[in-house]
Amino acid sequence: MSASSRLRQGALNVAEWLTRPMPSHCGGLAVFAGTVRDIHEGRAVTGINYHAHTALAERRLAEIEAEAAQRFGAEVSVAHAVGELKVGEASVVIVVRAGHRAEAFAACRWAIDTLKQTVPIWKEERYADGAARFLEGTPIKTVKES
Amino acid sequence: MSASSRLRQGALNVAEWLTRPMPSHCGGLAVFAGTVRDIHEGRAVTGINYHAHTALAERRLAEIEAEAAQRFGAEVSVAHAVGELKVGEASVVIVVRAGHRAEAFAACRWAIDTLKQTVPIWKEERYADGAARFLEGTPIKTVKES
Amino acid sequence: MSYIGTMRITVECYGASQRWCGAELVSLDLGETATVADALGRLAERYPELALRRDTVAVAIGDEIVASGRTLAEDERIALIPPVSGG
Amino acid sequence: MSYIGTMRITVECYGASQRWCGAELVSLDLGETATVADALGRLAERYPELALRRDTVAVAIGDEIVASGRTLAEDERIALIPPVSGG
Repeated sequence: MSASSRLRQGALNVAEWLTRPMPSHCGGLAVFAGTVRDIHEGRAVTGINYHAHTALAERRLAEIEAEAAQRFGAEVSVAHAVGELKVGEASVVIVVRAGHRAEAFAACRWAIDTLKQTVPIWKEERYADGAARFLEGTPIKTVKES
Repeated sequence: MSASSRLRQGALNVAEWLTRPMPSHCGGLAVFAGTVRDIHEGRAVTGINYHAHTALAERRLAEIEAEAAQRFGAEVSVAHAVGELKVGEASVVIVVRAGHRAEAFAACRWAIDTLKQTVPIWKEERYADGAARFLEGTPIKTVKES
Repeated sequence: MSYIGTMRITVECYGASQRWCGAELVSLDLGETATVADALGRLAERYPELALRRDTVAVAIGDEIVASGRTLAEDERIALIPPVSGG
Repeated sequence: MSYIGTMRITVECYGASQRWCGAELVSLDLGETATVADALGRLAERYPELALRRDTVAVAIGDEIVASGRTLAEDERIALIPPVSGG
């Protein structure tokens, strides 16, 4: 998987997405990261194995960036982890650079909400008792529908 | 100004607020940073000098963290720069760690909106033509009123 | 290999569809004018758990979601895209 | 130093109030039962730009915003808090 890929093997390092300087016309940076929680539906979680359909997921992540840029006039970067993650590790990072905070927040929220409905990625949760299961998800939509 | 202070001399480094690991019960990290823009009301801006009433500003920033924690069930860190900042540099950073993304976004948005109304800090903008002026602001409120 | 008048395709099973079909890859022999819908129909006959969820599953070829009327070709690979849960 | 029956306080001018008052620090001689409102009134007489914005200015002592009825004491320092513009 190439370094410029939006899908990364293993946990994401949020700070890595913040090294690029802010464009001088931007005043608002909004970031969202999703991390693995230790409990889900009352069960003790030890980690999540993220599976992706690589080709379609890469395409959809790029479409989310482009659509968010157009809808909100913002610069948007989206990355998602695949493979085994432990509790506390980051599975997804959204970074938005916009003129002002309203667009920054709106684009960031739209991007994560859209990602969850449009990108072919699946969580396989691992539990403290040794069990594992794929979580129920939502039927995939296109980015334009979202 | 101590290292644990929420007011810092000079530009903030956003990544510095992201080194602490996510608590294992949290699944959502939301971050907002405000940076100096190159244009304001049509005038070319070269930088902003941030002035603060230190004692009251420190108190108010701590109150915002506590109130956000209570309202949204989130861990909230707030920092603000004082002194001279250049275009592109970060003047404010809000970091929220919460169970899920809805609370993370809500607490982050509430914290920056509240900060702008309750913390005694003033922007003195410096322009390309050598002029400088204090921006018009909003009469200070308490955190509870916000 | 396939008989005259038939073709063989490969189905890649993603996410929970690996559980429903019991494998990551499934081979299907279909008639030579078979569509995506025909392939899903054949899988639904074979795998009851997939049959229950058939309306929630999309099919991708390459980096595109394809319509159920899309005609398949010999040796093509299709991917089952069950409800997604990323983030 | 102050005359009998009067006290001297110091006013710290923050933000744009530095411009209105032409200084970061201003000394005021007030009667010995003077309040925050009396101090603001005296400043408003002296500085017309402050007078125009008097209703938008708060006063802090230490790390607290104080009410306009708060009585002042000899040598106390008060801070003018004009409309804020942080972030």
